[in-house]
Amino acid sequence: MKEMKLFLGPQHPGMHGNASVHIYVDGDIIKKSFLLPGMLHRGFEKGMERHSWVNNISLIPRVCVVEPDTNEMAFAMAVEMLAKLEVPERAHWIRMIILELARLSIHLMAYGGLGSPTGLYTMMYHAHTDRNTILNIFEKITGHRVYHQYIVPGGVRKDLPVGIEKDIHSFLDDLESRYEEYRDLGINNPTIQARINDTIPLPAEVVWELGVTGIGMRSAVNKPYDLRKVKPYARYDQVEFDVPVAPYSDAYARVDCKLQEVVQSIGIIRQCLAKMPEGDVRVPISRGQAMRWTVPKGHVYACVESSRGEFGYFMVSDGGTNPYRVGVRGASYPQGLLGIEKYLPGTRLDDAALWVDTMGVCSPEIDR
Amino acid sequence: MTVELLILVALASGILAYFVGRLNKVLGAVVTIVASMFIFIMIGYMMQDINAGTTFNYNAVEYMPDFVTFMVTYLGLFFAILVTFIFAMVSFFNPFFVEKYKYPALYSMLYLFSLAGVLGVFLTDNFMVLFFFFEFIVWSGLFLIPLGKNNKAAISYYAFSTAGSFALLYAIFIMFAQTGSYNLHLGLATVSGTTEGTYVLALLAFAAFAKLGAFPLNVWLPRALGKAPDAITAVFSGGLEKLGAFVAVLALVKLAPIGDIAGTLGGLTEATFLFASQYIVATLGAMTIVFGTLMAIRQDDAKKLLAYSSMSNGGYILVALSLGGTLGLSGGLYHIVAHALASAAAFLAIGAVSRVTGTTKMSELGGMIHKMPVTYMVYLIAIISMAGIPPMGGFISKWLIFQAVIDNGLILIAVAVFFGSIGSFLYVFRPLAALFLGQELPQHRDKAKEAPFFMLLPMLILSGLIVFTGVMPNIFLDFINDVIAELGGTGLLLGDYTITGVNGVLQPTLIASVFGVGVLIAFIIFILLKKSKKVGLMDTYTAGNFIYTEELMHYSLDFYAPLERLYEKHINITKDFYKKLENKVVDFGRMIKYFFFTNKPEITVFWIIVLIGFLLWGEL
Amino acid sequence: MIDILLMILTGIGVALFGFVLQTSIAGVNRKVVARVQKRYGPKWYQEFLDIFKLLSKRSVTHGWIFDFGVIMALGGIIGTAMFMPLTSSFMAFDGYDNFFIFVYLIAVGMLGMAMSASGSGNPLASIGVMRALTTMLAYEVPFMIVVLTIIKITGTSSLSEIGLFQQVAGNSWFFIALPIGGIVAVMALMGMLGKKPFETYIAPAEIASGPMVEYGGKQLGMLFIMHEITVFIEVSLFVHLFLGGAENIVLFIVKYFVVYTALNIISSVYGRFKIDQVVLFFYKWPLIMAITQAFIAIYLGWVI
Amino acid sequence: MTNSMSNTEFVTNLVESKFKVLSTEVLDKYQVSFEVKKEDVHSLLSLLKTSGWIQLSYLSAVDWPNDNEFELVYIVFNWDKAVHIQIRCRLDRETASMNSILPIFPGCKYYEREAHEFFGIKFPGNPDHEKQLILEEWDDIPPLRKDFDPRAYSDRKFSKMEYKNDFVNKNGEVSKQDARTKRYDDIDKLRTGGKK
Amino acid sequence: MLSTKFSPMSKEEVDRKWWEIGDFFRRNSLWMLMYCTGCCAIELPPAMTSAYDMERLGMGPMATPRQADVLLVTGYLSLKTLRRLIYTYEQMSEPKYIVGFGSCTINGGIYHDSHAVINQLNKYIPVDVFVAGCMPNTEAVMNGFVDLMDLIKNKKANGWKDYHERYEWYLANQKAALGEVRVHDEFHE
Repeated sequence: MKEMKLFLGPQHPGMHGNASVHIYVDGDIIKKSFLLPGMLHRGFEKGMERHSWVNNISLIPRVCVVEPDTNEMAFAMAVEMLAKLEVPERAHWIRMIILELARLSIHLMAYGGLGSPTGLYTMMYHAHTDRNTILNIFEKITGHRVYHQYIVPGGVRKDLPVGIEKDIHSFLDDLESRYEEYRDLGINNPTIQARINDTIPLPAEVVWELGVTGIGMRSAVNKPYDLRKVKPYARYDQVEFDVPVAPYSDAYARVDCKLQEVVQSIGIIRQCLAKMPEGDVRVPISRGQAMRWTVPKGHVYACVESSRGEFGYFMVSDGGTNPYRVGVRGASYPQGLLGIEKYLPGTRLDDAALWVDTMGVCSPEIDR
Repeated sequence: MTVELLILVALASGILAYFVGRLNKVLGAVVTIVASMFIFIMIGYMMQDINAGTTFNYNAVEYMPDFVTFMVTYLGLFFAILVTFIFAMVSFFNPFFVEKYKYPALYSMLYLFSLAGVLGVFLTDNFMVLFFFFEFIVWSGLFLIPLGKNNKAAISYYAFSTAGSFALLYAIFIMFAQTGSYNLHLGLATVSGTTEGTYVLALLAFAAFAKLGAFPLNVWLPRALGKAPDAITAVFSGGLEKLGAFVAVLALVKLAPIGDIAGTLGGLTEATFLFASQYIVATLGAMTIVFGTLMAIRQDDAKKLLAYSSMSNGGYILVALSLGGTLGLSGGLYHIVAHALASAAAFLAIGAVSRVTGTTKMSELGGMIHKMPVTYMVYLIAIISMAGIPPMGGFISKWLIFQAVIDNGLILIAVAVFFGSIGSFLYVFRPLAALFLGQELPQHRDKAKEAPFFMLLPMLILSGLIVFTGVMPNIFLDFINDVIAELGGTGLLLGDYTITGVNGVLQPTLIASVFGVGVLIAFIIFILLKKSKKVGLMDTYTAGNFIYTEELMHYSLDFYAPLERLYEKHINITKDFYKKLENKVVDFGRMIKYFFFTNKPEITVFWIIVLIGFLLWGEL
Repeated sequence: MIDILLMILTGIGVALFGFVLQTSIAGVNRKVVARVQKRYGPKWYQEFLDIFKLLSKRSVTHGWIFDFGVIMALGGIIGTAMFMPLTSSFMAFDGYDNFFIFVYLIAVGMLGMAMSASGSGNPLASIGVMRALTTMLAYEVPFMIVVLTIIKITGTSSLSEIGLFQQVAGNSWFFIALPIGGIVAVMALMGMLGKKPFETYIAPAEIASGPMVEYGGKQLGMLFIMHEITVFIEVSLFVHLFLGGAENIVLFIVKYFVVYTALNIISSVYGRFKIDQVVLFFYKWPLIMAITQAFIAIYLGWVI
Repeated sequence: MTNSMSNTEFVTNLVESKFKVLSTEVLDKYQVSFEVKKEDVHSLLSLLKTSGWIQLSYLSAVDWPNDNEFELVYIVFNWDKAVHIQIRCRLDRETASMNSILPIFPGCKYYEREAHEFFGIKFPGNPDHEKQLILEEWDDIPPLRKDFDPRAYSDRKFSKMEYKNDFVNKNGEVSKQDARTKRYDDIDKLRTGGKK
Repeated sequence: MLSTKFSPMSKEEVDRKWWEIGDFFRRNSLWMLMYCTGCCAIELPPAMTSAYDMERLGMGPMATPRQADVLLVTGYLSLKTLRRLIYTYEQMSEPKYIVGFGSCTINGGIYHDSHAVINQLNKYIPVDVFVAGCMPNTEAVMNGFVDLMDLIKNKKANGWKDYHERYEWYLANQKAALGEVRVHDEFHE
C-alpha cells in the first residue's frame, strides 16, 4: 500500500498553535496519524521547581496561552490546599467571574476558530471582535489583556475596579442579543452543517479509554460530568447553571455544547455580579518576605473545569520555599495525543483540522 | 499500385518479416517499418488518383467477378490512410520492443498481417471480402495480444470480436438473401428502409459496438489494451478500433434510420428530428461516454486509463454519427482523425515510459518529465487534443459535435457529452500529474532516460499533426466534405480559414495565433522579471517539517478518491453482468461435461447414440 | 495584415482593460467584504500593490515545467480574454466570440496552472489541482446545459449576438427569461470563481491554499494576474449570457460590479463544502433544474 | 454531593480492606491519597477501575534523589463518586522500571512515554515508550531529574544577550525614539495642516 | 533589465530606482506567514480582526512560506521549533523580513534559564524588528509593523541580505545550539 504523507502544522493555517499532526493518507482517507508535540516545550515543570511559590504566579498563566485563568485557579487551589489557606468569600465570586469570562473568551475564540477549517471567515472576525471586548474588560480588571496573574493563592490580587459591572453587563447583554445571530451564522448555516454534522464522531465507549474530559466527553456520554457540578470549587455550588450534554459526539454536538455553555456562562456571571458580597479579596499569605514563604509538606492534585476539560495541577511540597514538583495535567492531553493517533485514522483529510478545533487541542499545555 | 497488390505486399512482407525475424529479431521489426511505410505512401498516392465522385473498381479476380472485389471509395480511403498512417508510425516502435516478446518474429508477421487486413476491410465493396479481412484482423489480434503475456485478455477480446463478426456475418446473410449479391453498396441500398433493414442495422450496430468497445460491449477493450504489448495498444486504440467506426458509418449513414419519433413528439415545438434508431444508438453512445469517463477516472494503470478514454471517445464518434447531418457526420469523422492521432501519440508516450521503467502503473511512477521531457511534451499535446482544448484537433471535432447535439436539442445526451468532455480533463490529467510530474522517484532516477530518436520521431510527427489538425483543420475537412458528399450528405461550409457551423463561425488559425500572442505576452512578462532560483523538488512546503522520502511526497494513488467514492459502488454493472454470464457459461459447460463426459464411457456412448438418434429422427 | 495586427492590439487592450477592471473591483470588494466582517478593509488599490509586489520579489522555481506552466496559464488566459466582447458591439475579433472558445480556451490556462502546480512536486498542490478539476466537473455540466438552452433559443453561440438578442424589445434578459436556469448559472458562476461554498481547492486550513502552495514571487504574481483575468472572463460571460449584454461600456461595468459584489457578499456568509459535497450538490438540484429549464424552454417553448 | 464524605470513607475502606497500604491521607472531601507498594499498583488500579474509577487523570513521577527513589503517581477519578485518588509508589532510582498499565488504562500511553523521557523510568509493556516525544535530539540526562541543572545547560548551549555598558548613540544615527517622536510630530502636523 | 542606451542613468542607478519602487509595493503589501511559534500569537487575532484590522495596512495572513514576506516569530522558540523556523525561513522568497515578538526572542525573557528555549533569536536568524513585552499589547504589535514599514522605506530592513552575507556565522550558531539543524522527525515510527 502506497501512502502519502501530509503535515498539518506547525506552520499551517489549519493548525491552531504550534504542533504538527503527521498524516498518512491514501487518496484523502487518513490511514495513520499522530501528533508531534514538543514544539512549545519550555520546561515549565522544571522551571517551577526553580522559582519560589510567589514567583510562580507569574509563570503559570503561560502554561496555556488561550486560557490562562484556569491555570491560575488550579495553581491557587493547589497551593491553598497545601497551605490550608481560607479564601475570603468575595474572592471566590470574583474568581468565578474571571473564570467564566475566560470561558466565554475561549469559547468565542474556538467558535471563531471553527471558521478557519470550514472557511467561514466572517464568523471568525465577529467572534474575535467580541473576544477583544472581553480582553478589554480583563485589562480593566487586572491590568493585562491576556496573562492576568490575578487569581493568586489566598484570593485575588486586587478588588474589582469601580463600575466594571456596567461594562460586563453591557457586554453580556450585547453578546446575548446576538447569540441567535451567531448560531445562524455558524452552526445553523447549511454549509457549515454539511461540514460538521456527523464528522469525526467520538463514540461514548472510547471516551474513558482515551481519558477525554470536558465537552468532548460530555457530548459523548450524555451525562453532566462537569467538575463545576461534580466537585464544585469556588462557589459554583451556589449558582444555578446547566451543563449542556449531547448523546452523540460529532463535531456539531461539540460546537453546539460550546455555544450552550456560552449561555450558561453568561448566566453564571450575572448571578455572580448579583450575589457577590462585600469584603476582603485576599488573605495575606505572609508578612513581608513573600519570596521566602514556605508551604507545608504534602502532595495534592487540584483540578478545575477548563473549556477543554479537566485541568489539573499535581503539586508536591517538601516544605521549602519552592515547589518540589509540579505536574500539569493539560486538559487536551488525551484528545491531542492519543485521540489523534487513534481516532483520526479513517476520517478524511478535510476533517483533520476540525478535530483539532472542536476537541480543543491546545499545544502549549501538551508540551509545557 | 492496386489494392490487391498492396494487400499481397503486406502479406508477403509479413512472411518475410517472420523469416528475417527468426534470424534477427530487430531486423524483422525493421521490415515492418519499411513495409508499413511503403504501404502508407502507396495509399497516399492513391489519394491523388481518386477523382471526386468516381470510384475505382478493381475486379481482382477476373474469373470470379462477384466474389472478390476491391473498391476505393472516399470513405474507405479516409479510413485506410488514417489507419495505415497509425500503423506506419507505430511500426517505428517495433524494433525497440521486440526484445521483450516471447515470439518476436511472429509479432512482426502478425503486425503486417493485420495491416493487410485493414486494407482489405476498408478498400472493398464486397461483403465477403470485408468479413474475411475482418476475421483476419480478429485472428491476428488474438495472437498479438497474448504477446504481452496475458491470455485472458486475448480470450476476452476474441469473445467479443467473434460476437461482432457473427453479427456482421448474419447481416451479410440477410442482405445476400435479399439481393443475391455480395455487393456492399447494393446490399445496403436494398435493405434500407425495409424490415430486414432493421435487423441489418441492429446487427451492424452490434458489430460496430463490439469493435469500438462501446457500452455495453466494453469489457474487452480495457483488458486487451491494458495487457497487450505497448506498441499494439497504440495500433488498437488509434487504428483497429476504427474498424468499428467504419462499420458504424455503414450502418448509420448508408441505411435509412428507423422509427420516426419526430411525429410522435410533434406536439412539442422544435422537437428533435431524430429517428428512434438514431436516438437509441446516440443514447448508447452517451452511456459509453459517461461509463468510459467514470471508469477512466478510476484506473491506476495508465494504459488502462487510456483504453477507457478510447472507449469514451468511441462514444463520441457513435453519438456524432448517429445524429447524422452535416455537423454530426463531419464532427464524427473529424473526431475519428483527432482521436486516432491523439490516442496513438498518448499510447506511444506511455509506451516509451514503460520501456525504460518496466511499468505503466501510475502509483509506481513519478517525475518522469525530468528525464523524458520530449515524451512529456508529446503526451501533453496528445491529452490537450483528447480533452478538446484548442488549439488542438480535438477541439474542432468536439465543437462540431456539440453543435450537432445542441442543434438537435438533445438535453440528456448533451449532459453526457459535456460530462465526458469535462471528465476527460480529469482522467487525462492524472497520468500527467502522477506519471510525468510530481516527485522524481529514486527507483527510476538512474534508469530512466529519454527515448531514442527513432522512437521520438513518430511521436513528434504525430504531435505535429495533432497541432496541425487544430490549427489548419480545413485541409482535412475538405477531404471529409468529399467523404460526406460521397455518402450523400452536404459538406461543411468552409472558408479560407473559417469553419461555419449552425450557430457560429470558428477560425482555428485565429485562435491558435491569439493563444500564441497570449503566451508571448506572458513569456515577455516572465523574462523581464528577476530570474528565479532553482531549488530541488524535495524543497517544498511541508508545513515546516522535514521529510526525505520521495514516495511519501508524491500524490499518485487514488488521485480522485473523493469523486470515485461517489460512484464506485455502482460502476461495475457491465463487469458484473459479464462475470455472471461467464459463470453461467462455465456452469453450463460443467453440466454438459457432467452429463456427457463422465468417467463412465458407456454413459457417453449412450448419450451419443441418443443424440444421433435425435438428429436422424426426421430422416428415418 | 495591418488590420489583423490592429485587431490583436485591440485584443490585448481588452485583456488589459479586463485586468485593470477586475483588479480594481476586487479591491473594492475586499472593502465590501471587510464591512460585512465588521472591519475597515484595505485600500481599493490593494490588489495592484499585492500583484506588483509579488512581481518585484525574487522567487524559486522547481524546474522548467514549473515556469512553463505559469507562462502557458497566463498566456492561455490572456488569449481567451482577447476574444471577450466588452459591449455587445465592441470586441477585438468581430464574429469570433464563440461561447465554446471561452469555455475551452480558458481550460488551457487551467491546464497550465495545474501542470505547473503538479510540477512543483508538492502533494498538496496536486490535491488542490484534483479538487479544482473535480469542482470543474461539478459546475460545468449544469452551466453548459443552461447555455445550451440559450444557444438553442437564440440560434447563435456568439456572446455579443446573444447579448443583442436580449436587447431586442420584447426579449427579456435570460436571467429573467429562464429563471431556473439563471439560478443554476449563479451557482455555477460561484463554482467557477471558486467562491465559498465551492472554494474547496484553495482551502487553506486543509491543503494550505492548494495549487498555490509552492508559488512565490513572480510566478505567484503572474498567477494572480491570471486569476484576475479569469474572473473577468467568467463574470463577463455571465453578464453577456444572462444579463442582456451591455449597450455601452458603463452599463457593462455596472452590471459586472453588481454581479461580482453580489457573489462576494453571498459567499462571505458561507462555509466551505467538502469536495464530494460539491459534486453531489451540483449533480442534484442544479442539474435537475437545468434539465427542467432546458426541457421547458426547448420543447415547451415557455420562455418569459 | 451531600454524601461525599462517605465517598472518601468508602474508598478508604475499599482499598484498605484489600491491600496493604503504606499510608493513607484524606486530603479533602474530594481527594484521597494512598501510598502502596510497587507490586500492588496494578491490582489496585484494576480494582478501582472496576469500582468506577474509570478515568486516568494523571500519571507522573517525582524524583527523590536523597532517598535514591522515584515516586510514581497515578491519579484516577470517578465521576459519579467525585473522588480523585492518588496512588503513589516508590521505585528504585537506579533501575527505575515499572510495568506499563496500558492494559488497564490505555490512556496512559503518552503519560508513560513522557515520564520515561523526563525521568528515565522504563515502562515495559508500553510499545513506544523509549522514543522521544517532546524533546528532540536530547543530549543530556532526563531533564526533570533533580540533578539536572537547566541553567547550566542553557548557558552552555544558548548564547545570551550581551548588554553593552554604554548606550550612547555614537554613529549619529537617528535613534528609534527620536524617529518615533518625529513621526508623531509629522502626524500632528498633518492633522493640524502644518500649523503648530 | 532595462537597456541603458535610452537612459542617462547608469545600470546601478536604474536598479536602485526599481528597487525603491519595489520597496513601495513591498511595504504596502506585507504578507505575513501564519506561524504561531509561541504565546504572543494570541495577540495576533485581535490585530487581524475588527479592533485593529491589519488589512488596512495591506497586511494579511498567508498560508505558505513561499508566498509570505514577513515571518512573525511570536514568542519563545524551543529547539524543536527553531529547526522548523529556520527551514521555513529559508523557504521564504526574498526579500523577507522577520519580526520578533516578546521578550523571549530578545533575551529569553521569562524562560531565560530553560533547557529547551533559546535566548536570543537574532543569533540564529536575522531579525529586523523586535517588539518588546510579555506579551506585547496589540498596539505594540501594530506599532512594530509600522516600524518595519519605515525600515523598508529607509532601506534598513536588510536582515535577509545579512543572512546571505554572514551565513557561515548564522550556521555556526545554529549548529552550536541545535546540533543537527535538519533532523528526521519521525520519532513515532
